[in-house]
Amino acid sequence: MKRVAAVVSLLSLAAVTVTACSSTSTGGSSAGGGVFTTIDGFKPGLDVNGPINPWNPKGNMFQGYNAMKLGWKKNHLTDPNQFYPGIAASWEIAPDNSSITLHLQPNNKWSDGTPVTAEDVKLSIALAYTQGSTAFSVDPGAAGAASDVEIIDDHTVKISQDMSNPSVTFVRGVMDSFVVPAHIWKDAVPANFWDTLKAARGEGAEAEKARAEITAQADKVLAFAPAKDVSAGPFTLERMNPGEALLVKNKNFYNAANVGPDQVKLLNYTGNEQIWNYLISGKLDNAPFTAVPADVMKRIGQTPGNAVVKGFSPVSVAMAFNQSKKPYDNVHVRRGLAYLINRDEITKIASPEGGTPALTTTGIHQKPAEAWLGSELSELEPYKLDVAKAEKEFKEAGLKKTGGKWTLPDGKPWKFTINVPAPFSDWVSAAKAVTSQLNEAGVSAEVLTSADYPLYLSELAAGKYDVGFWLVALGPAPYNIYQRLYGASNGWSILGGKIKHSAPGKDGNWMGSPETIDVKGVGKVNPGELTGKLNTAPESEQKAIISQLAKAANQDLPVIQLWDYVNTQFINTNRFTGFPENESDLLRETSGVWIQLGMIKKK
Amino acid sequence: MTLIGVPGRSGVIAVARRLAGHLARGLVMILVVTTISFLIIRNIPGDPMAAKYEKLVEQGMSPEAAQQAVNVLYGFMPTGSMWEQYLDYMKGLARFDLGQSLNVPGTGVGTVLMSAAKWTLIPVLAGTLLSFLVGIILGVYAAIKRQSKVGDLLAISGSLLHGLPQYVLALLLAAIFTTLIPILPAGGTADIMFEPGFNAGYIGSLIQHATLPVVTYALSSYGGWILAMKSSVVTVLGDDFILAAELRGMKRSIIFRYIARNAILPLFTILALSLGMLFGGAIFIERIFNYPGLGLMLIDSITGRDYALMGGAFLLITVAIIIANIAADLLYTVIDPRVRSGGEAA
Amino acid sequence: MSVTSDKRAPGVRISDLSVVYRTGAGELPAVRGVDLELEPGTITGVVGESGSGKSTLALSMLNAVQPPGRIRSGSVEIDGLGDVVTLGGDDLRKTRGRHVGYVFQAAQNSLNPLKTVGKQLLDLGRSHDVDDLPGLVKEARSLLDRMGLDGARVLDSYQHELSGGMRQRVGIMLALVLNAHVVVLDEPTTALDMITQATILRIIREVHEERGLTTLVITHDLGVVAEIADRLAVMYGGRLVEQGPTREVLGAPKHPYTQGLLQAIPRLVGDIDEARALPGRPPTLGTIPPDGCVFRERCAVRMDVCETGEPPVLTIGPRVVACHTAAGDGEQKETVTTGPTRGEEQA
Amino acid sequence: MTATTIMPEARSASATLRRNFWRGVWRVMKRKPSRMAGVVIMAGFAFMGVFGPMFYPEHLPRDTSALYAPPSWAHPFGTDFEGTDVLALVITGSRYVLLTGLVTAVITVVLGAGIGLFAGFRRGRWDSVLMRITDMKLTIPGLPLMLVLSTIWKFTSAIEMGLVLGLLGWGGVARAVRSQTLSLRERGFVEAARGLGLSTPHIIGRELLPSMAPYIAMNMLIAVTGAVYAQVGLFFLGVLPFEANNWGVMLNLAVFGGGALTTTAALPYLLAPLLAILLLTLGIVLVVDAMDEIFNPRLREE
Repeated sequence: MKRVAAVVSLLSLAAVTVTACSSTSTGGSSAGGGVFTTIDGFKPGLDVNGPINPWNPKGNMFQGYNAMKLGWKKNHLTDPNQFYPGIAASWEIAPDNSSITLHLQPNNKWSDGTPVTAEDVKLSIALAYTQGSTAFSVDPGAAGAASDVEIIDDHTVKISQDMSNPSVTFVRGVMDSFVVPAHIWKDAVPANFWDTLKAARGEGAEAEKARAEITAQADKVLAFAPAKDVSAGPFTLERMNPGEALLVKNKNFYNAANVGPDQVKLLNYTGNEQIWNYLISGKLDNAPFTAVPADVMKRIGQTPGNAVVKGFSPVSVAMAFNQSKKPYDNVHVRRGLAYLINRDEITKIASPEGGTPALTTTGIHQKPAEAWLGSELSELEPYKLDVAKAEKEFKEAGLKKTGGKWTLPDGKPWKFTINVPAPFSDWVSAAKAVTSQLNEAGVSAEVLTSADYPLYLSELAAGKYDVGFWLVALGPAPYNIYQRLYGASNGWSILGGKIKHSAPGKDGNWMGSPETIDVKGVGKVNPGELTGKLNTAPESEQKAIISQLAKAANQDLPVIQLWDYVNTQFINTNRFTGFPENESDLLRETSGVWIQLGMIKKK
Repeated sequence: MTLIGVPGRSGVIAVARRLAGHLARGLVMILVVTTISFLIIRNIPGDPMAAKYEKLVEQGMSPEAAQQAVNVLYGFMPTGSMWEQYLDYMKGLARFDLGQSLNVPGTGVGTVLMSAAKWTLIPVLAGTLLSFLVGIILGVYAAIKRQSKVGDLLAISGSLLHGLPQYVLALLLAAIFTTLIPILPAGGTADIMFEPGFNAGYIGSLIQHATLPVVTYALSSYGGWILAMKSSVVTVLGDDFILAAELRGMKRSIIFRYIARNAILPLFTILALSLGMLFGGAIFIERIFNYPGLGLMLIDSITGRDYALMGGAFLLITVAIIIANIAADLLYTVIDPRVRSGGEAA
Repeated sequence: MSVTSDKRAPGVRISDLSVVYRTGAGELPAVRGVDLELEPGTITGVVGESGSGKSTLALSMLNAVQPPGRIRSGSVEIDGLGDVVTLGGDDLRKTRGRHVGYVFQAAQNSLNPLKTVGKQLLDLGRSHDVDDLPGLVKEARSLLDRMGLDGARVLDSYQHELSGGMRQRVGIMLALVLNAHVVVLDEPTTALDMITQATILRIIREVHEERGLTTLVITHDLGVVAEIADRLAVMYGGRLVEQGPTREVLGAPKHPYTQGLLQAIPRLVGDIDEARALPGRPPTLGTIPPDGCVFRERCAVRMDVCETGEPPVLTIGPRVVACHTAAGDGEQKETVTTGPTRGEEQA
Repeated sequence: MTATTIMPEARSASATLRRNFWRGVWRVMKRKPSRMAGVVIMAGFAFMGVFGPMFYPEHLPRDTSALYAPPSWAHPFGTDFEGTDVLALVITGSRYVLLTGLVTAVITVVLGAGIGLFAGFRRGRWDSVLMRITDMKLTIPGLPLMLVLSTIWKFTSAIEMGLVLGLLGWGGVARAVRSQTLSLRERGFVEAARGLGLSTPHIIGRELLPSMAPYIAMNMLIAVTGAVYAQVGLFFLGVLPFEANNWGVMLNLAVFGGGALTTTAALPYLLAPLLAILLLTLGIVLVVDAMDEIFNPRLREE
């Protein structure tokens, strides 16, 4: 009996503590500026073991909250070089992109009271070199790398581009750099770093050795774990557990007066379904892009305060062909398939809330495509569902229809096998819907999944699949957009400023497009070379190149674009206001950036 | 006269010899299992860097930033021939160095394992002990009432729960308590708003978060205990000494104790073994309830191709099972006088 | 020994005892209409093959027939106790051990393997409300010593540390330590080697005399009975087919079954071929014929009447035999005519 | 009881024994209606696995205007993400699931019983080597190993899947059969049979195996469920190749694609395969319960 009583009292204790828990947490949020609850989309699976280190993929530095960059990229449709201020308050870009001069926030201090100076920026750049960023790279072939870092004064830094191999993305590469406190991190790189870097710029064995010396620092920098978070961001990390991280306001932040919330709570997630649950319970003040099924969307909308903000996300998903495999080497087969696939239906089934059906295949997301191509866009073949056209294309390719089934020209059965990674349920359902549509049209089709994404990508790259899902249109930098179609995966790579083409099946060329395409109304083009040019071409020329590439992609169909992603974000206006509107250029930055810019206010 | 069974000197020597034998066999086993798992793990195909990159850009990170985030990991990828890697790995093991994690670069595998292990151990231990207690009590009842409807029902429900896979239970519980009647949290370990430590709020939050995993684990293992205990009791009931005790006019309470102690003996072994298995056993529960234990970590390590971490996890599971086997045997030695004196277990 | 005669050995009268087992095919009799008297201070031996019901009979002495069996009718009267069959609950429990001691077959594990003999002795003492536990231990030790064991050491041992012979002596000790005067020994020497067998039998005989017991020995071994029993009862198919003073029965068996048994024993002197096994197999619970003589299937002198008529139970002086062939030999105690099935005779 | 059935001289009575056996089976079944239900359920699943897919076209029809439709007469368990009838998916998917289970069970039992018998029969060095291997297999964690293996191998067919599960799963049966063999040996059967001049294959095939057959049969049933769970679980975790009508794939897509644990729309899609597993388990549990009583005289005494 005594034991039973003990158990009962234990249980009641648990009940009391549970109620206590809910009361304290609501009590906490009503005081001061409140707790802003969100998740970090870049960090699924918070890890208590992660160091307080922005370069570490599991580091407990969260962009916009306690991890600061020089500037925050605007989500512009076509211009990659627009930013909101971060550590840098303002900047001047040389007209030829040869240099950028940064002016740091004048009154910015680290959370421990030390001022943020040009020295911090310089050391952070040294650290970036060890990790190999786009602007700060010791790789001799890298385009758009910095050649010099110069401290003009305590709050001014000038960074120049190596103009022997320039890139339009140089400025973006610079601004996209993390800044950490030099007084904490100074031991992470050797004192003679800049001398070594100078040596690394040269040629020959000496330079080789210097480069090796710098990259050898990578592991050490990555594992560097300050004991305590010293941040120049609006928040500092207070504590974490395997489920959540708690950040508190940094009084020394330059814009601290305008920072709304007192605390930020980052929830952990390992799968989307968790985010859905958080959203339905109304816990989250903001959730970055999350794929959501239709019914879940409805439920989320029913929770008081929940709202959806949609914006442009420069990602599209496409079905990519391996043209080394028959019959996909034949453009008519690819076109025929494009005519048979009902993209509206696919999108409705697989990504009703996170995507819009691609109007056609250009290799560019619909939104920037309008900006880049203008009226030309409407002239492209839209590949609307059209069984008659499909049959015509198939016949042109020599396929035969017997007993309601399409067969290969030699009469052998044709099995359309589409590969997707098993963990991506939206891709899996899309692939399944594609095969259902094709089966109905007499193309015998099936879905094959790979156990996980790494396996999928390595097998895709090894040319093991006929057809697979592939992300395209990664903007806004135009080179990034087209290197997904006519880049390394299709045989073209840039080495030391020169374009090189590898034959299908070699050096990761699994798409195997022909090297030149005779584009109607343009003539013979080498799409890979055109893509490479996008890296260096001035803005004025870019438009023309993109137009040619869009036509080539639309005619030759190395991929069939299925849907364009929509950056669907969730906000809850019960506790805070000031969220970005639809199509805001801040939607691809974390809510930490919105907060530090002073937008988010307690209601 | 001493009536208390203290192992004699010869008993201690026998135990020591047993232990030495176990340890030697255990070491060989560890060596073999490690080698096999090394070979399998290092042959997993896949490109974790590409996967990471694609995921980040899909998530909305710019291609440049994603590329940078991926580049940093190359330093942690194993290099050299398989044989060199193997030697390195074994050398590391000999120094109790499991290598560095790729998922959490720069962090020792041991640290990652330990921090995940605690979230598996606590709930699974609680679940196992809970189900063990309830299971053996109801098991005795089911054995005594085995000719009645109640006993039948207990046995059938036990078999059903024992037979059902954990994920079915977990999904059902999750559907009920997080979807239909959302009264319990769907993931995590504790609300971060509570200062970790020995305060009511934090512990309450811990209990709240652990409820579903613990209950699922307890339900799914309870069936096994009730069945095992029932059959053990039925076996003991048929033993001659029980009839003998009855014919000597022993009190019911004493006979009951005879039955209970003899019947529970084999279950202790199973308990020890199942505690050893717990390190590898909660994958589904942790995946469904997003509980950050070893199972979830293992899945992450596989999808992230974190070879060192995978190897460490396999090693941990193996070592735990071996230790549990040894513990079970030693436990037997302590509680079963037949083994204690060097004889064979019945 | 000081305890020898604080009570006179009681007599035991088993009358009309029937025990049935419930099976899928209905209730089957394991013991049918058994009458047997154990005179005070004697050793009675019950002999039979396996399945003859002798163990069931032994358990009936303590009203301990295990389910699915039950005593359907009859009584077991013990002097000073009354009818054991009517006892229940705590009265029955206290009778067991305190008044009637039961010794298990030597090969069986009648001790809790997890406890020392001494601890089980204490459990026994507590079960029977013995106040003087040290006295009980002393008594047990002296009993064991008496049986040629190191009492102190044995009490400190677990079952698995004891040999078969030692276990058997421990069993005897536990049956006697509470001063029971009726003792039932179920196959006391089975599975023991010859020398130990002889020792155990000697001990049984001696202790029986010293303590003034009334003893029932159940065995399949005629040799055992010949050696120690004053009276002998032969069971077959759940019935007592013959009983009487050991010497007389063995010297001049009247029942064909007893005769067969004796012929089957190879003798040390004489031709081995003279030993003739009984043909056929003993009946099991399910194959005991419901009507007529249970032994007729294997009987060399079977008559037509054996098929249908229950053999008459004849008392011839100190002997009793149930056989149609013996019908002319003596006074018929009870005649049961054709047709009575399973225990209707009790009605 | 088992002892008498394998004694050589008893074989003359084997026909009667067999008849008695079936009568016993019938009695055991009759005593609890639940056991009949178990047999009916099992038969139902077997029927579904063998004939189920024949009732449906190769490509199940879909209705894209009714995605995740709620249960109705036309769709008792609603529809899936592309408007296909969930019940049709469960029925057509049963073949793969059950076939895998069967293949696994056969391999588990053949390998397990073979190795167990051999080890127990030969004893000595063979025994210790085989048991070491068995121990090792039992030490390597099964599910994590399967997770890793699924990235190396592609289990495209049910038979392949069953093969791997079987090869991974024989350890427990081997151990159990070995200890049974040893205990039969201890009881002197082997020596007795040897004494009668019977050959080793005869002793194993005619004496040991039959006495263990019921035990092995029960293990086989349990192996079927084990295999069904393992593969459905792996499909659920999403590491196996896609089959739209696989129960595990349905669970996976319901939870991770349809949000069945979040909202109710995809709940029928989740519950249908769960229910199928639940029913299958119940059927097997009830049948095993009956078998237990048929073959285990101790439980039968009543």
